Amino acid sequence: MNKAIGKTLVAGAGLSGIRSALDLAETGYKVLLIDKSDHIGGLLCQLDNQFPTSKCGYCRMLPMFDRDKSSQHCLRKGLFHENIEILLSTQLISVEGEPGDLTITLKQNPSLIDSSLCTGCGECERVCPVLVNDSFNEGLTKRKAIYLPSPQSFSNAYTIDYTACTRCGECEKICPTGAIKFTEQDREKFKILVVDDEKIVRDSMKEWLKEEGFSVTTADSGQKALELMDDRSFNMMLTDIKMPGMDGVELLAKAKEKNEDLCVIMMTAYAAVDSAVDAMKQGALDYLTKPFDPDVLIAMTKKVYHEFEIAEGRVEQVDALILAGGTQFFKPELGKNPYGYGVLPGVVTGMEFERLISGTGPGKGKLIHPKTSRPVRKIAWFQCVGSRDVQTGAGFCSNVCCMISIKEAILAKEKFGPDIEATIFYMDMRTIGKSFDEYKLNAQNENQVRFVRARIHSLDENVAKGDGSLVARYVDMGGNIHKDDFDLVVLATGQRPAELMTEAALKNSIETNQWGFIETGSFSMVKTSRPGILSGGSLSGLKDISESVTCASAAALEACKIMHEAGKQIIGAADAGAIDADDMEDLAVMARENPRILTVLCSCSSDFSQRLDLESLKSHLDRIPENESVEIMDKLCTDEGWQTLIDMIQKTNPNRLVLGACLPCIHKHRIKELGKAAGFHPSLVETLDIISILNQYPDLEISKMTQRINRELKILISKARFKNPVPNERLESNQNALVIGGGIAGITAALSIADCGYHVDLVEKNDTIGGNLVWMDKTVDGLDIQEYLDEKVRQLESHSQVTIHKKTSIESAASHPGEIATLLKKEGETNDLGETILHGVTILATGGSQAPLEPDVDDSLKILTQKEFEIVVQDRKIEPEKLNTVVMIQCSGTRDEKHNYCSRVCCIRALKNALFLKEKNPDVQVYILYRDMMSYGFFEEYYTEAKQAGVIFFQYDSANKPVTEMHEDKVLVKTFDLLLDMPVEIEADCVIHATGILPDLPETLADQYGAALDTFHFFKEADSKFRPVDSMNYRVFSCGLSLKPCTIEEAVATAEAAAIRAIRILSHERLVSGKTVADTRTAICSLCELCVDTCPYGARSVDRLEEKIVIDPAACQGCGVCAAVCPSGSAVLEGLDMRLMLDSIDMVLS
Amino acid sequence: MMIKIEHEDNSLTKGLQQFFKRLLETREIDALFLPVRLKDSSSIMPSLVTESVQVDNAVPLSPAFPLNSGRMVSRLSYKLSGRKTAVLLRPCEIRAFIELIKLKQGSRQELILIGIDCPKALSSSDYTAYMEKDPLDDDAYIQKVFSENDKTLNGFNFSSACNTCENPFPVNTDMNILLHGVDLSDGMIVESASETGQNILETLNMQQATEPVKRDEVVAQIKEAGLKANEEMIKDIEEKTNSITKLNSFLDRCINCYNCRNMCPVCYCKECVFNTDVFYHQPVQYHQWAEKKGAVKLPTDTVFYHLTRLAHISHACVGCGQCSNACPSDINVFELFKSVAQNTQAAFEYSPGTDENEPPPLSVFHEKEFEDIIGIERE
Amino acid sequence: MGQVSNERLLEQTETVKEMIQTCIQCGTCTASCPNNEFMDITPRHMWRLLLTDHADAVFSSKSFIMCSSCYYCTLRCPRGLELTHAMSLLKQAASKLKLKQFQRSSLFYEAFLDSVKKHGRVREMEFMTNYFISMKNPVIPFAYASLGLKLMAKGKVRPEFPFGGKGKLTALFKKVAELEG
Amino acid sequence: MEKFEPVIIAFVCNWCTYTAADLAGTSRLSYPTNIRLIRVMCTGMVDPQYVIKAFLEGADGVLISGCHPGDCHYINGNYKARRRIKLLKEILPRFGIEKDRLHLTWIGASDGIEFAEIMTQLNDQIIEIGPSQTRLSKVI
Repeated sequence: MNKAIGKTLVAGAGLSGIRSALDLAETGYKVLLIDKSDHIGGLLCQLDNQFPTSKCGYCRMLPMFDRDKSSQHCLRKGLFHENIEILLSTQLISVEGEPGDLTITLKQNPSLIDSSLCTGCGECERVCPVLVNDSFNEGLTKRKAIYLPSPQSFSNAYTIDYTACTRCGECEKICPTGAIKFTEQDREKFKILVVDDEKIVRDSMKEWLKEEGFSVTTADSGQKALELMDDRSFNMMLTDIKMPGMDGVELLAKAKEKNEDLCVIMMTAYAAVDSAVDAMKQGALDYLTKPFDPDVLIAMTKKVYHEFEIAEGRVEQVDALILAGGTQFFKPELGKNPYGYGVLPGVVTGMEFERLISGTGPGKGKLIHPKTSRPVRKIAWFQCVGSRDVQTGAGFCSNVCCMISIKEAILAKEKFGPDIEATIFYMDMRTIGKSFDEYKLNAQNENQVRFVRARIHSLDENVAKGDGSLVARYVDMGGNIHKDDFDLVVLATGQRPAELMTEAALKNSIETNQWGFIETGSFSMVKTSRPGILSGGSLSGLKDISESVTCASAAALEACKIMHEAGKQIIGAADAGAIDADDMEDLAVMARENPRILTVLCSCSSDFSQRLDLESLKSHLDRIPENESVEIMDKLCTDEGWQTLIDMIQKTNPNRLVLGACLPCIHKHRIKELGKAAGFHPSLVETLDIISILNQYPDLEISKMTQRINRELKILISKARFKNPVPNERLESNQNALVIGGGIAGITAALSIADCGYHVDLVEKNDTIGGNLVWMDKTVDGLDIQEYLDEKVRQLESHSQVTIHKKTSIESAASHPGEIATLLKKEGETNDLGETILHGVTILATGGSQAPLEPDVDDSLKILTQKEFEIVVQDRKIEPEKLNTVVMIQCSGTRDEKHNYCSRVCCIRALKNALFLKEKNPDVQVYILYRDMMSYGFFEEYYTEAKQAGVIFFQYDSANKPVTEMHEDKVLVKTFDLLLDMPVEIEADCVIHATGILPDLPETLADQYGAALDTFHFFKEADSKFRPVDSMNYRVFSCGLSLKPCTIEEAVATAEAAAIRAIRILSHERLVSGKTVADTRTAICSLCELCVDTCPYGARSVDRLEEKIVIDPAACQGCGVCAAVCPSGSAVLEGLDMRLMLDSIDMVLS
Repeated sequence: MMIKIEHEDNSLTKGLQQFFKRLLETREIDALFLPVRLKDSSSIMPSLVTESVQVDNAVPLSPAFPLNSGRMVSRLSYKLSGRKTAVLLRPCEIRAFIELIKLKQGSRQELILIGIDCPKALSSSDYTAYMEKDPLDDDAYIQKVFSENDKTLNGFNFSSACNTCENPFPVNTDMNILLHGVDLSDGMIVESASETGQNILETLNMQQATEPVKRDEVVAQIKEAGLKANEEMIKDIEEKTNSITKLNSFLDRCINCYNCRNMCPVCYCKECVFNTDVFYHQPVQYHQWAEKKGAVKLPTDTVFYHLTRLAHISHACVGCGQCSNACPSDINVFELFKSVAQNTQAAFEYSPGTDENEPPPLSVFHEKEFEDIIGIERE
Repeated sequence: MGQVSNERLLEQTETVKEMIQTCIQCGTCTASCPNNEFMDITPRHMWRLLLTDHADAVFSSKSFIMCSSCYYCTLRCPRGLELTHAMSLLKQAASKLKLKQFQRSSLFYEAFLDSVKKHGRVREMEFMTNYFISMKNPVIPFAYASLGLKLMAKGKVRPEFPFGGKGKLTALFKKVAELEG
Repeated sequence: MEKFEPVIIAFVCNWCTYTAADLAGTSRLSYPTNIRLIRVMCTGMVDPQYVIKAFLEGADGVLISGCHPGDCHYINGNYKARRRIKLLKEILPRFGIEKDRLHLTWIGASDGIEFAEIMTQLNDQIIEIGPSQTRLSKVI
């Protein structure tokens, strides 16, 4: 039976949307990826570098095997994948149905530009009279209403800003390919009713709106308006509120009764704004305050019109929906705006600063003051702008701003020289990731970034100086007031829910938290309140890249589960591009044939011939012996043109094709079709986008341009000449998984994989499973951990696809391309050889534990670790009711020389325990001694709660750590109050140390599977940002505490992420390599193993029995370093081998 | 520890032979690998010896250096044989072998490396001529070469490599036979250089020796002389090849026979890339080159080949001079190589053959290094 | 302090402590405060003292008395704490406890309000005279002499008694007294 | 005399510098047309032989350009490239091919302007150095 292919809709094509989409597409499901904006890539397109490396690595998200199915270039240029359909300028309207059967309505902006015709020549942009703020540069520069969506976009096609466009038609007139088509008459169809008792208002509004091409009718009273509405229908009504007789609000109600879809905009004097707001609650769309600027009216009208235009929805049937709409940033100009954003010169948001320093930004790679254009030397970053500030309605922390600011400061220093003075003003430095603390220390010590613990109250211009510099007044920890001058102040603006997404969520009854962020279920970072709808990335709260990517993958896993449970199929990688036996034979024949190249040049309706001497080009290329034929054709982009080409191919019977044309007709999918039509592999078609080169050099003389194109074509001909027609390699791949570790991460990973239909062996060294969860009672949110664990264990133990090996350890493991063999060893069984498991992927979920207290002297329950405390309280060995004073010491043995990382969970745990104690015994005095309170994200609420409950916090300095002394039955804690500048002594009944988390991943174990450990002995990610659960060995993953310190919820998310990363391999019987892939010529190989050592992916290994180098073609990414390191040429990069390279060099130099 | 090898029948050579026989008889080793005068021949070739009696033909110290045995030892050791072999190598042969170990072409596991103060060598062509014209006997040669530091022998030239060698002393071995600074009338000294070496020397039960007092001084003198000669040689060769035009003329007799690379001990490739299909050009290619330049010499890619070889292994050049020895056109490839090797080795602070744990410079990298070469600022 | 125990002070400041419990010691109040330079301890320091039950230290400082109720701190506090109100509660506590070191300010306020109560607006000369009398210190008026003359020269303080307003505020004062219990 | 137009080959990596070159293209930033780009997957795959070949076949200048340290798609290919270029810079000048004819740069995906600038500067620089000997004398 032919079952349907699973399909998921991913709403939001930023970082996390791309991750979810790719994970599913790689697994073999269909994905519809939509985004409301005009380009994909989201926020990251605007950032050149990201923390915690100050580097990029976005491209590392791309598929690793079957690479030819997707684009292989910088993601800022765009993305395509055979299994992903991308719809831009598209929004989600509604969702109906159940998981596995969702009906989703979308609305898409009408496209006035036919992207298949647009050559990106830029003429339209030149003539466009409208200049608006360029949102890509955060408004720091201007752009036209017709523009290129993002500077690096792969497609050169222009797009139109519908709200800014005046429909003057200049672009339509000038477009040389006729790609722009306005449907101007449509505005006439848009009927507007203006209701006002003042004639002058009515008339002038009518005039303004008519000028824009709308149909306008006026009425002088509500009664009249209603009468008119009986006659005909209107799309929009503008009504005054204060009118004699029926007032605007009443009219609104009555009009809505007649026409529910009518858009109503209220007009009112400033004093009566309240009633306008009330009217909005009754269904008015918006309001205008009188007197208003015609431009405001027009803009608002256009917005409504635009909605009207795109109201026609597209309906999609999918199995699951992933919401990945990301986040928005707080707008500092709203509210009290104490920092004078938009008022004072040189106050910018973090995003604006990113644009200021970007190579594609307004400074063109140089840092200049956005207002005065003077060079910038002193820069300050203000943290918590719109976060941790109830004055802006933000009782939460935004998670990543501290790190973003550190990165920006480092980048400013690195890019623009050490003369830049960077100061970061902060409250708590929330370096909550594994390597974040180290990053901060490096910024401080190596980059000389100044960190000042102070909150700036407001900002003033230094009027005395008169150079636009800003002065910030702050108080240091010692109470001294300082006034510092800055050229530029960067506001680290906090998170706000993504508007459209929240709207969509509310409309579709998806629960949000008190601030409007999507609420996810208990112990899940991705499940929303509505089954079948998942939240990826930052939608449920701002996340750093690694966490966004993790959640995106976790969301993909849930979608995968839904599709599997709904019985949906995947497109097997091996079947999709399947080449049957006959084809294989043809290809084999072709491989032995001499190349016969057909070179086709498009004259593009004589456009090219004006700039190029096509005939001389033809005669040059004709001299290349393998060039069977060089043809000049016209308008390849049209269907007729394309047919001529196919005819020509059939006539000349070439086995290679080189195509010189413009971008639209060399789009990948057409080439694919062509390959099929002509009977050869698409990779044997080489294409040159001539128009881009012509566009780049508008003034180059014909002879030079011809030369240039000649050279470019010759390189391609050279490539075609040496292309290997043999199809991509297929590697048989084992479809079982091995999960090592039976903690919550291991359990989740195993269950997730098993739920998607693959067999899992789970190995646990102890005789119980559950790991750390066994000793935990409740989360800070009050969730019952035992109940959760019991349910998971029950599911695991009863799962038909899971085999559990308790009291078992890993004896040894050996990897072969496509399969890993692991020898198990059961505790107590000494003589027998253990069981060998063959598997395709390994998930290292070996966990971690709370660091012991050093030295652990006390057994009187006076000095405890957090874990010990929680256990003794559960056992009632300590009764909270009997305690008078409890002291908690944070960062006890972490964030120091020995364990230089933040363990992330201890502050939350301390807050949980403090609140627990206060709940059980309101009289107990709890003191928390901390360095930086890491109550990140929405956990900030618990910090506030603890304070409200009367918990007293003492901040201490890492140089001056608290000490404890046993005094009979009390513990004396000595610390120093930094603010009061005095020593403090507390007599406590009990002292609880937050000792941090130690990973439990033996180096030998990691090593056996080709994974590595980082400097902190956690699992080393292939890329800490973009591949956060992968190792460099593409078959090995990690999750939970062996990966990084994390909460239960986060551990579950990493496990789900690891699961989908594994499933995308397990779902294929055979993995397909890329066309550009390493190979070895064994006959001339000396087995020096230089290639083995140099391969970053471990794709090469030595087969000791066969005495040869073997390559895992799926692991190989085609970088070619192996070929460069091999002196004999036995290591080769198929597709870009030395013959081809040397020939290309010859070609460009001839 | 140090032991003494005494004269046997008033002969140093026989004394050495005796030492090797004892070594073979200890059962610590199964075979010896050392230069042996072939039966009924004047040729001295490295040979694998298992019979004690065969040691009588061994010439451990001779002016003949037909090939760098580092290569041969790699053949003996790239896989396990189940036999233990003691190999006697010249310092440059040891260096070559150490480089080959790094490239997984050999292993020390079953070897006892015995080094020797280098007895120098004549170039292969001079050696043939020398042998025809009243050569010195083996002992006399030793006496002469270790007492004088001449550049010639009976009017024949020691090879350029030997005359410009700044390091004719063994390192990285299990034991070394020392002659420089040793009173040869009293015999020679064997010093242990590793634990294995020491154990073996102990089982030999031979007379202990003391450190030769003058050795350091002599070693320093020889090194200095070598350095000076090397400097002059490099100045000279640089002058001869400091432009592409000059390099063209320097190599104009090259017939692309690839003997230099075949005999190079560190050119470890089974097959040189220049012998593969990459350089088996299409006929039309030759025409195209000819059309471009007016004429093209065949075989082509001569300078390309030499420059590539410099790029591939100059960092590993041990300065044995076998490339020049092997050249049928008498091109002094060695001098060309050494002059470049000096630069490349200095650039990576790499000294080939001295430490088998030092990775080849192009197989490793550091995140922060050579930052001065990044960018287009003029140097 | 001497006259009032820390415990008693703590009782009096219980409400203030509760008000500022969620303070995160960011220092915005201090940096905002235009009178900070006249304070012996910073506002942040003072809140910290209160939180850590050092009420005695709070009342041995005069910082809160220096508060001129400009409301900057309240406006800018990220925790949304009503700091200005907290300041005035401290002033009230000081007055209620009749702490000697705040006597001058308490009497100053009382004299001011008395004048307002009586006339519906302040009569500077009467108010100052009453204040001096209540201080029972003959030296004090001299300290104000030069300031007084300056103000008089600028017409800010008039020797004559302005008319009007008498008794109109009585109801208001009555209500306040009622509210305050 | 005809103005010297140098022949320059630039090996650019597919991920960063090629993106920058593309960006320069779409941003209409022209750079000298005599610079010939050869796209490679990674600078780490640039065999020293390619550079030698380019010079011997008459290139006046060779540029290798890839991702900034840490940005390499293949993690560390650019570091490996740096060692190879260092090696060539030790060998080639010895034979009269000036050090300044061979360059290695890091040009990130967003550095379209920098790309065009570097190309222009490089061209000027090579013009200043003059034609390569290999163009004047036929290499055997």
